[in-house]
Amino acid sequence: MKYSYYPGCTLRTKAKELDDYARASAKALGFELEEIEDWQCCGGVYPLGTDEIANKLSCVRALNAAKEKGQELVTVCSACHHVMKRVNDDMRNVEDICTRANNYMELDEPYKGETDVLHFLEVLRDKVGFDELKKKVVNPLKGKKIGAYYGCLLLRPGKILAFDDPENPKIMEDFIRAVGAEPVIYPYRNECCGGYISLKEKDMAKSMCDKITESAEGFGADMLITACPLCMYNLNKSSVREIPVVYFTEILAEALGVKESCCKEEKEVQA
Amino acid sequence: MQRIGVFVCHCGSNIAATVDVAKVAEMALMEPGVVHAEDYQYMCSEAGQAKIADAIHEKKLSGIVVCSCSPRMHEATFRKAAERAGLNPYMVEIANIREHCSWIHKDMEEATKKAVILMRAAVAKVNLNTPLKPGESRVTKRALIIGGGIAGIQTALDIADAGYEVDIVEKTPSIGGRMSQLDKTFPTLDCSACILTPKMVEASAHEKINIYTYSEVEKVSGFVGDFTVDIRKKARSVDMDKCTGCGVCQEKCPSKKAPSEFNRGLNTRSAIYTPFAQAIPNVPVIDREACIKFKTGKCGICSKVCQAGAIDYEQKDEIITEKYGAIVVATGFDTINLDKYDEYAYSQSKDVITSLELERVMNAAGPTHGHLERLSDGKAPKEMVFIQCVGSRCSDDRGKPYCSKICCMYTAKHAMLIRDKYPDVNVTVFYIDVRTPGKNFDEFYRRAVEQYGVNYIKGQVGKVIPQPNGKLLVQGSDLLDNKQILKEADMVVLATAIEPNPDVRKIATMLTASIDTNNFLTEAHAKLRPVESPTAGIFLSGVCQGPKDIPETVAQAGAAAVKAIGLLAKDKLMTNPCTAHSDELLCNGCSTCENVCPYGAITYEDKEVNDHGIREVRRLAVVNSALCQGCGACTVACPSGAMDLQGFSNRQIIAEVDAICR
Amino acid sequence: MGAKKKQAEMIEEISGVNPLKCMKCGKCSATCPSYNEMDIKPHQFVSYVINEDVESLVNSKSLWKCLSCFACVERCPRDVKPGKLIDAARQMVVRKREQNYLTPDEIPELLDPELPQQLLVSAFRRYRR
Amino acid sequence: MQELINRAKELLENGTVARVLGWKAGDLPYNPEPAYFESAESLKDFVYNGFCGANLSKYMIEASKLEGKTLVCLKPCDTYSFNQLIKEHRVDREKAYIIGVGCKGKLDIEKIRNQGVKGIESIQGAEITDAADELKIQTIYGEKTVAYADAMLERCHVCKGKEHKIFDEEIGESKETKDGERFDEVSRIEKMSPAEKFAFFQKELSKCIRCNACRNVCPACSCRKCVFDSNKFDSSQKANVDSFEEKMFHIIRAFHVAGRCTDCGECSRVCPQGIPLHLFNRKFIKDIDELYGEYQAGDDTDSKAPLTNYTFEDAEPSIVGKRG
Amino acid sequence: MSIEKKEFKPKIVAFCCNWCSYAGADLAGSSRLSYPADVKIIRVPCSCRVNPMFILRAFEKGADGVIMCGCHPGDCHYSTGNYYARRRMTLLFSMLDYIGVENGRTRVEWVSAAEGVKFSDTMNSFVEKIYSLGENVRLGDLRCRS
Repeated sequence: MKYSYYPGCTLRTKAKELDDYARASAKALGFELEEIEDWQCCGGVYPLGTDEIANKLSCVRALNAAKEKGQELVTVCSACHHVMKRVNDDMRNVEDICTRANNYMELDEPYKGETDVLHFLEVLRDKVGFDELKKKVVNPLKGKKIGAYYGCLLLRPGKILAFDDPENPKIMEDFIRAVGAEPVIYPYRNECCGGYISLKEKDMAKSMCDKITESAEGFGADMLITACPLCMYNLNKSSVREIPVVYFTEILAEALGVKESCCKEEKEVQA
Repeated sequence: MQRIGVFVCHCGSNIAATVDVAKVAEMALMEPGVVHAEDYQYMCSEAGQAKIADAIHEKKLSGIVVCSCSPRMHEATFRKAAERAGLNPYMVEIANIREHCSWIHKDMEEATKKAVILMRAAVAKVNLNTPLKPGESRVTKRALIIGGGIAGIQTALDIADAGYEVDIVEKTPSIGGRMSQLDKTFPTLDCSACILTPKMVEASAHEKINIYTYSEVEKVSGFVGDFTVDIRKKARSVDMDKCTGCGVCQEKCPSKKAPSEFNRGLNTRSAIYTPFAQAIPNVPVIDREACIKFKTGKCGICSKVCQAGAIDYEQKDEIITEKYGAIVVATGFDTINLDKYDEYAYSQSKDVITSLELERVMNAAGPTHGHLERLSDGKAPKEMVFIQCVGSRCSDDRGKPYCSKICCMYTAKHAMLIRDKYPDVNVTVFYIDVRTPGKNFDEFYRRAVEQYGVNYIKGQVGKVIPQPNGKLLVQGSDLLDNKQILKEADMVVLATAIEPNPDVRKIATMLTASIDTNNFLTEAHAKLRPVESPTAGIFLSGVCQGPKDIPETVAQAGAAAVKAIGLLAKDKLMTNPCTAHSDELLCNGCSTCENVCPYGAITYEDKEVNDHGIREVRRLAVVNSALCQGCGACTVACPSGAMDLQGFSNRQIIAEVDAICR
Repeated sequence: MGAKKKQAEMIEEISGVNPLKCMKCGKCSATCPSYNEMDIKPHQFVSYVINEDVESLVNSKSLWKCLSCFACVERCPRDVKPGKLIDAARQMVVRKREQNYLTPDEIPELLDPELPQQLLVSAFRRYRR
Repeated sequence: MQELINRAKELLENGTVARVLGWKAGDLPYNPEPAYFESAESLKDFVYNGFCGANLSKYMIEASKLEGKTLVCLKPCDTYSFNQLIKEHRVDREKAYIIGVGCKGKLDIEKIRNQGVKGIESIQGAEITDAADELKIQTIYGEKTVAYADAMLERCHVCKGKEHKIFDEEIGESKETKDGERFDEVSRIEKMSPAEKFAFFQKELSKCIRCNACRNVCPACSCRKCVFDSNKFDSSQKANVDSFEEKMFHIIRAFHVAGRCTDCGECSRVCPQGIPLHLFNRKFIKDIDELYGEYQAGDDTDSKAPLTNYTFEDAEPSIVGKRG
Repeated sequence: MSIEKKEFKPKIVAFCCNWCSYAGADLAGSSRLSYPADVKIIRVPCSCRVNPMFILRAFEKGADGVIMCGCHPGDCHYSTGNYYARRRMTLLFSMLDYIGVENGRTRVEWVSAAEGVKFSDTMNSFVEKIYSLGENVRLGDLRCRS
């Protein structure tokens, strides 16, 4: 199975490991992530104004590239996923945006939201299947108590992202179970980490992340997993707590036994 | 040529303020066939009706057009007036210049123009009207009540007391409904069981009332006065006649893990069970999904311990077919599913419960034997938070757009009862508005605040956050203080929206009763016919029609009973004369109409006809006007145009089209 | 049409929000993680638009404290979307020349080695034209 | 042809049938006309050739009222109409003895004329048993040849098949003639703009002289009295040139036969003005096939017709706009 | 825009079934939910009473749009009427589209007795559509006698 893949800018640089582990895991699970050519940054946040078109075009390009290949489009970064799905929803359901975007794009055939956007976790749940994943785990993370940190971007608005129940999600918990660890459910897992506010309002972000980590630790989590580089940054940077935060792809790679090979390649490249 | 009189109603200022009524009357005189036109303040008043009668006599009118409100409102009034004056009532047509014109248009010129056109269409139609005579049909003097809650029980008692046979069909093993699950009732704090149980007993003992519990309506055919209904009596696995209700079987049943429906799943029951101690009939049923005997073939303990030999594992569903003259729907409500509202942590914490669950917790026969305690650890709570409007007044698809009406009052009741019984428990209520219209209702709510010290905070709750220490952190708004509040609570109670019983849509479809987007049955008129469905012979009782509390439900149940009695008291009904009719000379005998008739009202016969001198036997469609309901499906299906509908004939409708497009 | 009315209408147009749908339940304010940092509270946004006092809204601190976390949007029972309303106000500010909340010269001091690009691009899009 | 005549003789003589519904020669070589033959001797006038295109099913409505059985010659496509008439109780199966005659396509004299053939005296190669691919035409200007396929009726190029759906016996070989797609022309019109569509049909329908030939020949238009001739719809104001009936005749007629029309093509064949009337019927058939599943009227005698049937999941009428 | 509207006053015929849609229109009226006066309602017992002839008649007489409203599928007062109506109207509208009457001029909408808001919304959007399409091709000219 081949998917079009949109890594996004942060996965190229600061969150390289999120990307590397994702690719290695995909390989181990028997599907391929085919990177879209010449993709451009999604912008990090979805432009909320109903009159914004230009800011959505980079996404439309990527979506259309996937359409032309007849593939579903997979993202790993929460932010890219959020922006991509919402732009796609606009192309499907908002006639005005669709028309105007297509006027800019001058495609052979107008893009009308034909591509399905999938988060890597959705691929695991809906395509691979967590039961299937469980069978492929060679290195179950036994005894680890892991808290899933969803944040906002994966879940909300629930109707458009249609990712999971925005108030009581379970996809990451199911994932944690599949890789052999024990999920810790804590109430702040879908609360905001502060997002981009941490650029100018460090204290605000810090107090938010404090609440999150405190709650997770209170319920007994040894570590947190996330799909978002910015959540990772905020949680790591701002929190007074010592709880480690890792990308979900890292524990996936570890459970599948491909983590070492990943790092090796990386080292080779660096060397 | 008809001699038509046109009567334009001002409806006070309802029509006259936007439609130049005099002009409409003036224009009417220019229409073919119109020999008289006038306008008057209130055409439906006695004086207005007298004007119509006078004109019929003086001008020898053969047809009448009343330009007024909707025909659904006063068509019957004007038809009766015409009949009294000696005119066939079906020579009256209404031009709806109120609901379809004056009330929705602002510009006088525009509205008047439209009113004139609507008048013209009605005149064009009346020109082609012919006198019609209704037929007669018989009335079966027996009523069916669907649903055995307080609404159904009350309606049944009232109808039975008037001397008519009544059958109640109840889906669950016992009558009693939601009210039997309640602990106390507002605004007088009566014990619910104390006032309900006597009614249940009375219903079961009444010689005119027959109760089918654990049964469902399966099929309905026929029409007002003459419905035929199939009732499925589900296999109870217990012989109703033999069982003595001793209860030993329930005690001995080894399968005790089925969630108790009656206690809202807060505890469990045995596989053979009666829902509650005062159940009527006091005969258990075997839940075949939970029963070990049915699952594995082994066990059979209940059969062994039953001294009466009432257990019957072989029992099968039974279909009973019965005829009824009237049907009352009393299917009640349930609380909505809270899966989509998990910001309140309902599925994440046992200590977040719905109000109906709290009723069970407070009830002596409930899962905690009436002690207020946390369901997670059995500890007594110190801080209780109530959240109002959970799923009510919600315009997105998570909840319901309407106000559930009962929540403000029962929350005040709960708060008061808790403060009364457990003075050391603090009670906080987060509300959007406190709605207390009703006799002694606001006084009741004020007592909760003033006498019992319940803390009411205006603002909604955003999230309920379970804490590692087992407490619940409630994050809400205090809009009057302009603060975000974080309140630690031991228990949170959600005033969950109510919705009509999910089965009601299926039932409405069987009854061809209209139903709205929220699954509430539609009344024939919101104000004037609030307990009748637009479908003749179907009456509405209780929450199936809209949210209401117990006093309102009982009042409506009585009203529905009176309407049903009014129908059953008649020996014969006049049938709608607007039925289909086939022109023998045009009929091809092709059977197309027969295929689309939903009532089986069309049959084919070989008949001799005289077609302009040619005598021959032809296969012809014959309409049974007692069965025909006048939908008109056949008229369009008929390729030769032989089939036509009286009162809505092809020529009449085409005349209307022409008048509008003129 | 008055300038004030025009501004209010512009907010409604950019956001696609009809403020009249609000029933003033306060669930947005009960939900907002930035509530304490805001001078105008989320449930009040609609009133400012209805009362055509967009000026106060665009000058408020709240504009720069909203995280666009969509919790208010998700939980609003009336589909009002206060988060979109405040973003529209923000757009009205940053779309004006020289009104960016974030200028390139302040960036270097805000940076640190681990800071992900995502943060910068997000902030740029929310704070700048 | 001789085989057909011999068999008809036999059935008449042994009393199986009381009469034979067939053809006799017309005044020109290309216009044979339907005729009854009640004795073996009269069969000497019986003809059957490529110009015998008319669908004899409709004649069986009247024939069903006569004493005894009537032998009728039906082509494969005519048998659909006969089935449909049985379904509608218009013909009596017991009163018919159906000989399914083979078909190698029926001829259209206009097609021949359009190839510049004038002054026709005789035509060879149109006989049913003759497998000739060419027609030899004697004209006052000498002999001309026209390929058989080029002289065929439009309907034969999109033939439904050469299987008789109902018959007592079959005589004569058939030959596949289908070389086109039935709905191509409909699809072409569907792609036009509203103005183009209107202009197209306005041009075609303006040729109509209301001779009623289409209606009279149509086996589905078998009403005792046509709605256009009754006053049930105020549609019979013959005097009024501007009347509803005049304008809407063909659309209404097409709707009346929708789901019942077998697409026998007689309407277009008989139209003296050459209006492609089958385009209306085929539009309905195409929509029915696409929206409610393939349906061929006359395939059987008991299935429910599309317009007297429904499913809960039927497409909403808005689909018309969405299909583009 | 307003000038344009003055010039073109469309004729719009709405067929409403007695049990649901006519009642829905009444509710729109009693709730004072306005829609343009161009719409004129004809009451029929059921959507299945609407003969395609009526609609063709309306267009031939110069209607610019025809809308038919009935009970929601499954809720028909006569159980099945609207299912037949749905097929008839689908085929008729398709035919009208085929002969050049834009599909926007014909519509079927299911409106229950409780949906006053939907009724008025539907009429508003339908009238708006008719305005955008402008005057109808006169079906009366479909067959001209020159």
